[in-house]
Amino acid sequence: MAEFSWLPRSPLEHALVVGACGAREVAPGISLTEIRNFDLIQIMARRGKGAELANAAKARFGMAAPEVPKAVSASDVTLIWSGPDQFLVLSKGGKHAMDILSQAFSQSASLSDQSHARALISISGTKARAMLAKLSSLDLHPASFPIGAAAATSIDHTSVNLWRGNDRPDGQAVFNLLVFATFAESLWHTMLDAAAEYGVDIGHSAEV
Amino acid sequence: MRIVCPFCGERELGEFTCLGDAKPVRPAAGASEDEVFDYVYLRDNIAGEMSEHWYHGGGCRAWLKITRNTLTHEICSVEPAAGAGARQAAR
Amino acid sequence: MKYSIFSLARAAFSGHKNWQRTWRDASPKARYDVVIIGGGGHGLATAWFLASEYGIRNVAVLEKGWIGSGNAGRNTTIIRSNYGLPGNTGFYELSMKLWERMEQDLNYNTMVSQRGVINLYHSDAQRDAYARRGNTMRINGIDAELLDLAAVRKMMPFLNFDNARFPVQGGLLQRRGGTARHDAVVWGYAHAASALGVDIIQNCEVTGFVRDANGKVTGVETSRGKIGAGKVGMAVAGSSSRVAAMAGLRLPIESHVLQAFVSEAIKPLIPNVMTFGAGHFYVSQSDKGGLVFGGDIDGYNSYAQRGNMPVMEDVCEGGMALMPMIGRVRLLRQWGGIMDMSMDGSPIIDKTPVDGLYLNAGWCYGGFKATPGSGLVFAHLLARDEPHQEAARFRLDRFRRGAMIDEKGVGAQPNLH
Amino acid sequence: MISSQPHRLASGGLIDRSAPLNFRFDGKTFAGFEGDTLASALIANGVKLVGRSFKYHRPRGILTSGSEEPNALVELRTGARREPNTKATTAELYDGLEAASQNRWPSLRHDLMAVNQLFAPIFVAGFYYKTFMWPAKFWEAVYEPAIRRAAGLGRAAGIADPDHYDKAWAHCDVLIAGSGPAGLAAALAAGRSGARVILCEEDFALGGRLLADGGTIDGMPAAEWISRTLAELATLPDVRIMTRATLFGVYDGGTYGAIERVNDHLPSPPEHQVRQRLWRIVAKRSIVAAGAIERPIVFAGNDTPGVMMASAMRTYVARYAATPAKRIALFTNNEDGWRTVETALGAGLQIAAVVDARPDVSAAHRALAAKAGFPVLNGSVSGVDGGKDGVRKISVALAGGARAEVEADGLAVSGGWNPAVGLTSYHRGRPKWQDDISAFVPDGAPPGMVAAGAANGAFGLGACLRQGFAAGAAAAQSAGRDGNRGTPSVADDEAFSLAPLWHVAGKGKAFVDYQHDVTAADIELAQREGFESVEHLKRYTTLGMATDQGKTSNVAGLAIMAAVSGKSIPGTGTTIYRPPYVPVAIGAFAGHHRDENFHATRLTPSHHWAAEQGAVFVDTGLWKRAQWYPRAGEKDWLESVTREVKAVRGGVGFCDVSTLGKIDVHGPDAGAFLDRVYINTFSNLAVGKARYGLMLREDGMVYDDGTTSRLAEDHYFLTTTTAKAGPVMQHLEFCRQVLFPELDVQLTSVSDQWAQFSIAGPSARELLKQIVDESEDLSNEGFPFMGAREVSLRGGIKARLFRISFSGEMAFEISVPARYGDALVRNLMLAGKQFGVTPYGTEALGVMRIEKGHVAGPELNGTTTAADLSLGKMMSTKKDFIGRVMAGREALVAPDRQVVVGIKPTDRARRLRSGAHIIPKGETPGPDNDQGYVTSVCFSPTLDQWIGLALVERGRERIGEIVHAHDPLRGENYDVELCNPVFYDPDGGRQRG
Repeated sequence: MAEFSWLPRSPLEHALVVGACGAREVAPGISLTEIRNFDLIQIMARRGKGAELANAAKARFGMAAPEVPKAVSASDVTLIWSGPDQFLVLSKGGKHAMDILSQAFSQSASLSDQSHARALISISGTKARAMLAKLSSLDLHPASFPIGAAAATSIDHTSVNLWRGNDRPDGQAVFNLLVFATFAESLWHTMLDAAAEYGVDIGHSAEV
Repeated sequence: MRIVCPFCGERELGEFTCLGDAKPVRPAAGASEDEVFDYVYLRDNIAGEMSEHWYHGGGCRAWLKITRNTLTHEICSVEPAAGAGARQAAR
Repeated sequence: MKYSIFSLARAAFSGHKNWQRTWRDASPKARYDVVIIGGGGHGLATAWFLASEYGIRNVAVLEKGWIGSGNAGRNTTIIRSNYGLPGNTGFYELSMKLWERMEQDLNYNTMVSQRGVINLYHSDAQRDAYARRGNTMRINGIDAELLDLAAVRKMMPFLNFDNARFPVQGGLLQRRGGTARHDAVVWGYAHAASALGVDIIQNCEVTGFVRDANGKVTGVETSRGKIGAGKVGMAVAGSSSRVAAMAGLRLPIESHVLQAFVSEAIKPLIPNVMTFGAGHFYVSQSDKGGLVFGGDIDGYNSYAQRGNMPVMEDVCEGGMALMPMIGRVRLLRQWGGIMDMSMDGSPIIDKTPVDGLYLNAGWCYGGFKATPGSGLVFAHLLARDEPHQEAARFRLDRFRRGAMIDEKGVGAQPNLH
Repeated sequence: MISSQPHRLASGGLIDRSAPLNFRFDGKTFAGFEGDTLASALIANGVKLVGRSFKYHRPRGILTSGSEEPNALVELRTGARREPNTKATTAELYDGLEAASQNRWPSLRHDLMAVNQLFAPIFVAGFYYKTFMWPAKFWEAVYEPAIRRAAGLGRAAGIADPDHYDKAWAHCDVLIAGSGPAGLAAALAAGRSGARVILCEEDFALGGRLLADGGTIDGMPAAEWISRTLAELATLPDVRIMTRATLFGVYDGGTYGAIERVNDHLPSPPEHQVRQRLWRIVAKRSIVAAGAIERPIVFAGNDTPGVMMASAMRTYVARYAATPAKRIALFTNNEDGWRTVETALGAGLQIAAVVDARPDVSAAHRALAAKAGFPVLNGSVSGVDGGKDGVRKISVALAGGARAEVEADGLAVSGGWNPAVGLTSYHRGRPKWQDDISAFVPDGAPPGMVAAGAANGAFGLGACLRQGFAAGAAAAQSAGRDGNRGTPSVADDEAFSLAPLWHVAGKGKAFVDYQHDVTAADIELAQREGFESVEHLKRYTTLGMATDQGKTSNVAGLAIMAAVSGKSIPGTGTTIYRPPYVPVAIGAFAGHHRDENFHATRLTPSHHWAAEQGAVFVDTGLWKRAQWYPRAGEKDWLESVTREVKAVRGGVGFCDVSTLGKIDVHGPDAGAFLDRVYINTFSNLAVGKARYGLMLREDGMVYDDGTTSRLAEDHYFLTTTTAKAGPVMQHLEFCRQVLFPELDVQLTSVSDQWAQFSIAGPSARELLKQIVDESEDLSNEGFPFMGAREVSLRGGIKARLFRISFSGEMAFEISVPARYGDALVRNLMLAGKQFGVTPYGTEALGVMRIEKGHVAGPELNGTTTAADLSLGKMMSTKKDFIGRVMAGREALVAPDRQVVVGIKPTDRARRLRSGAHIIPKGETPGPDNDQGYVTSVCFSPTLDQWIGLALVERGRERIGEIVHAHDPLRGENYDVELCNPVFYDPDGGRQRG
């Protein structure tokens, strides 16, 4: 009997090369970090069960699930609004994985595992907004897209979820992007093209 | 064109797809061929304010009912389809 | 005055002072045998065929603005007969044959240029669909050639063959296809029809139909008064629903904007008419030197006659994907026309349920190339009260019967045709 | 220094004399300075002849100093970067710039095409409509090629553009077009209010006409006011000033298009940078402060090089310290033209005379004339004596009827100013006539837009500042910004008086549209021939259709038309204004989306593994799919595909089918929902089972098919075809949200969540047993045909397993979470070694489905019914479903429809091709006996011959009949037999077994 290895492979594993990319004569204006191996569950309220879902979410996560385009975080989980009466649960290490959440929401919601359906990219740096302006039609001005703002939107005709996390210690804004896995490599190249003139620092991380 | 999605806020045209006239209502089961023909094929094709189905496929995937002026492209109102989200149906 | 190089030379001596109006400036009479609503290419061609082929000369063409102000003057001037479905194939070929003799028929140079139309394919499935279509054409006696990659490369070495997202594999070529000068078609028909006695009445908007006790249409109300008519023909593509509504009719038609674009004039760059098969882009180069190009409709009902930006970008993306040599050529003008998008993508030429009212509508993108054919078959219908053989499938009731002519196979959704 | 720049003033101007630049024009090297345009540098070097006109190839000089230039068009740069029709008046000088004149042969000075001028008496407007008709064949062969060669202007590069472009979005409260006094005042007011402001200026310097005309604002010189203003604006965090950026269009919902020429002022863009960037700007309000354009007066010889717009003349002198002429005559009908006199005198140039069409020239001007010693002639310029080397003398028709001549080497012309009404009119608005300035001004604008300053017909400096500031304040306020906006700047308003004058009658060609060679006589001819409507005029004469979009010609043209047709100018009306405001490179509209980046690319979970195997990929929509896996020694694709098929039919193979659309259908009403969207019933499907489903469009035609499994009471897993994954999701959401909102059902795309593989062949089960946990029962009883359930794989991974077959073999589809897809294929290869497991691509997949008679894309072509595809029996009669009623229409149930059959050639060695038509044997092909066509073909390794599927009239009744496959495109005509479309294992024993 053969010994099987089940090494997960990120959809960006082939394309992502750690290190510097693009213009070198300037300090990198863009930092791109892929977050790997996360759990992501889509939760959609059943008909007429919006209130029950809200209660169940509060009970489960200790905070209200977002009912408007926002992302809210606790220590071990981020809830990202993804549409009317639905949100994504982003976590690590199986604490909020499918089988566990299925129990918690069995009465109020339909759940769909999206953990492998997306790649997660974190974008920051002094030129992050300039670069994102080439990709996204959203207004990402600090006043229009503050910390915690979230959007279900499109980049390059591809659906994405974009939300603003907490600022980096140096005060730079952080934009998190979930993209469908099979589009990820293509979008990655598009992002690098958009970012190249500013200089890019590329990495990956297991931390959400 | 910019459309104010009732769920997402104002968004760019490219995130939406237009299906067409929202006035014709799908006849109930048992309707005659003539009634269904009318629903599927005949259009008022209004020059002026018209109610339309649009899909926010590049965003929250809600179907919307939009009243829009076909002469000016001005959008007069946007409301979610009856089945967009769970709360609507809960009423 | 007959137009020729000799009459031009003679006129030059008199400083061109003796030229007459290209068409008479007519005022409406009280009654005509046939009143045609719409002074576009189709309406004027219909009038000319009524007068020249069917001997009906007591005809008026009513135009709300200036003749050719609708889609006749807004299209990308392509002529072709490379259709694949019964109904379309024969009709568009009839039209093509009329293009081929138009200048001599009308004594007007409409610059019919049979420079070839090629539809490029980028996959085996597309090739097979074009093979099916090309064979239909050949079976109908129409010229068609299926080119492989080498032949396309030879003909158009400037295409992106090397690093394209969807590489060109070949193309379906109709050599007899090409372009014509759109405005000249309008003026040529007006010139020739007027000479045969047709009254062309501009700035005359139809505001209603005159009906008798039986409901039969006996004339039209216009901004220039009531005009009696034996028969009334509508050729108002883009506005068909609005005019039909005055007679209480609902049509299987929606109005949509189709944009067109022209670049600055440059020296000859593109020899023929090309359609990109992996995106929304088609192009030819006018005799003046501008690249004339277009793509898909904007996707929502509109009467606004102007286009949006995403479609403009989409079209230019297609152009750059196909031939990145046009990157530094500048887009000069952008405009929009209102298409009668029918429920199966094919036209309607038929009597209506209203006695005395005849319909010529639903041209989708096909209106310009159809101009002479449409004129002939509509004139036939108006003169004989029965469809011309080549328009027998363009009936209004085909949707009810299920006999659609759906080249794209997308069904009753006009913005997908 | 290459040359001394003989026409450069010793001092002054906004050029940087410490930064000399060299450039070449028509092969000759010249010098200029940073801050020059190509036009100003040419002028500084005494170059007067810069181009040839479109039709007559007349010699032309520089007419203007801006983007309205009709004459001075050049081919800029060389090789792949050659840009035809580039306006020398806006091209920024850089070191090493190369430009060439265009539309001339062999050279600019000696253009043989100027022979066209000899035919000018014949080549009048629209002459080509009257000739070139005989013989008919000559058009394409002779006339048209000659016309095409003669027409056109510059030459495009003809090879791929090597530069990059991108597109970006910007958002603001207030968008301002133009940085003249009105624009800057608007930016100040809006910016101080706290608004987010974007100001676009097409020039590389800010200030608009102030740069040339100067003036006093708030008691200080204009230049100082500009720098103070810019300094203040720089302190406002949300004010963004974009130079080299032209606002070119306004679209619905407050979306604007702008083109930023990021690096056009350099020889080529620096690495990683774009040449140009297209901006989509979303603004709550916008202010058009784009100024006005000075208009020429039409008179004989007005196209002689050296005749220049008065404002341009003083711009070259004041801003660029370059002198277009040493002895200047001015022809004006308005007060503003006199500024050129003042500027020229200030620069030490000579004024030959001022020809003023107004009878009442002010005392101050008369005093100036007396002091400087030049005559003021009341009258009009009626002719110009000169040629390609410039103006020598002008003839003047004096008001009293007498004639005069004036020697001059340059003629400045001012016919008044036309506000730039383009942007305000792009939503098909029509400007209105304003008598006091004899010009069209905006009459309303697209929602959210206003015009201010000269663009609004307010020509005085004070008025520009007032209007700009007020517009900026109002725009900010309506965007909810109410900060302290301080006080507006003030300046005096200059007197403006004008006596309308459009055309001076006289002998010789008098040009209205310079570039297109439209003369006053052409307009008169058009009127005579009935082309009186301005749109007819435009189309017949080509007036205003040149690269300058009629900026200098349109109003004069319609004024002349008004005069000859006895109408007023407003009664004659304007043509429709069309974007873009300036021509924009097509490459900029495409941005990043060219070459491989034209569209996004989707990769399957096993993509990189397949690439390692050397797979050949095929584009399927956005997907790259493995088409076949060639092995060393195989001579062509057919050999590889045949091997793959044989390996599956004889053993086991696998294929990545992750591209199928996959949708989770959840909720208590999921079954009821599926019953309404499929023609067959799903509510009665047992948990743990899969079923093939078919969807129709509402018009009764087949839409899509796929297998749907019930994984739980309230959970179905639906698959779509690869091509329809997106559209079906949209359709199902429409059904759920719009048509059937009463159903409790939720939909989620899980297409990307699952890596899905088909594992097919007699050894499929044995292979799977190596992979799944020992406890899983895969026997026919434990996992029968059409079974569907979750299984555990060795190593702890959960998978979904479906016993479905597209190949006709015993087959499974297995889904694992996508990040494990790569591991799964590697494990399958490892575990399958003993079975000779073979990866197969889409070609082998297609061969096996044709052998099995399954319909796919070529048959589901949007015009076939379920019955056409022999699936009519699936249509439930017990329920309503999408498309049920329309599918019953008479023509859709007619007995003579084309239906799916199999075909095989009577000559077993014969190759089949899709797209051939089916004709009854023995008949001559024609429209009346064209009975169908071949949809899908393959070489069947199993049957060792080519086979196919076809849609054939009454095909099912004609099994066994021999018909012709007619393929004139490929010169083929052969017999085929109509047969059962299921070529392989018709009773299905293998897939069940």
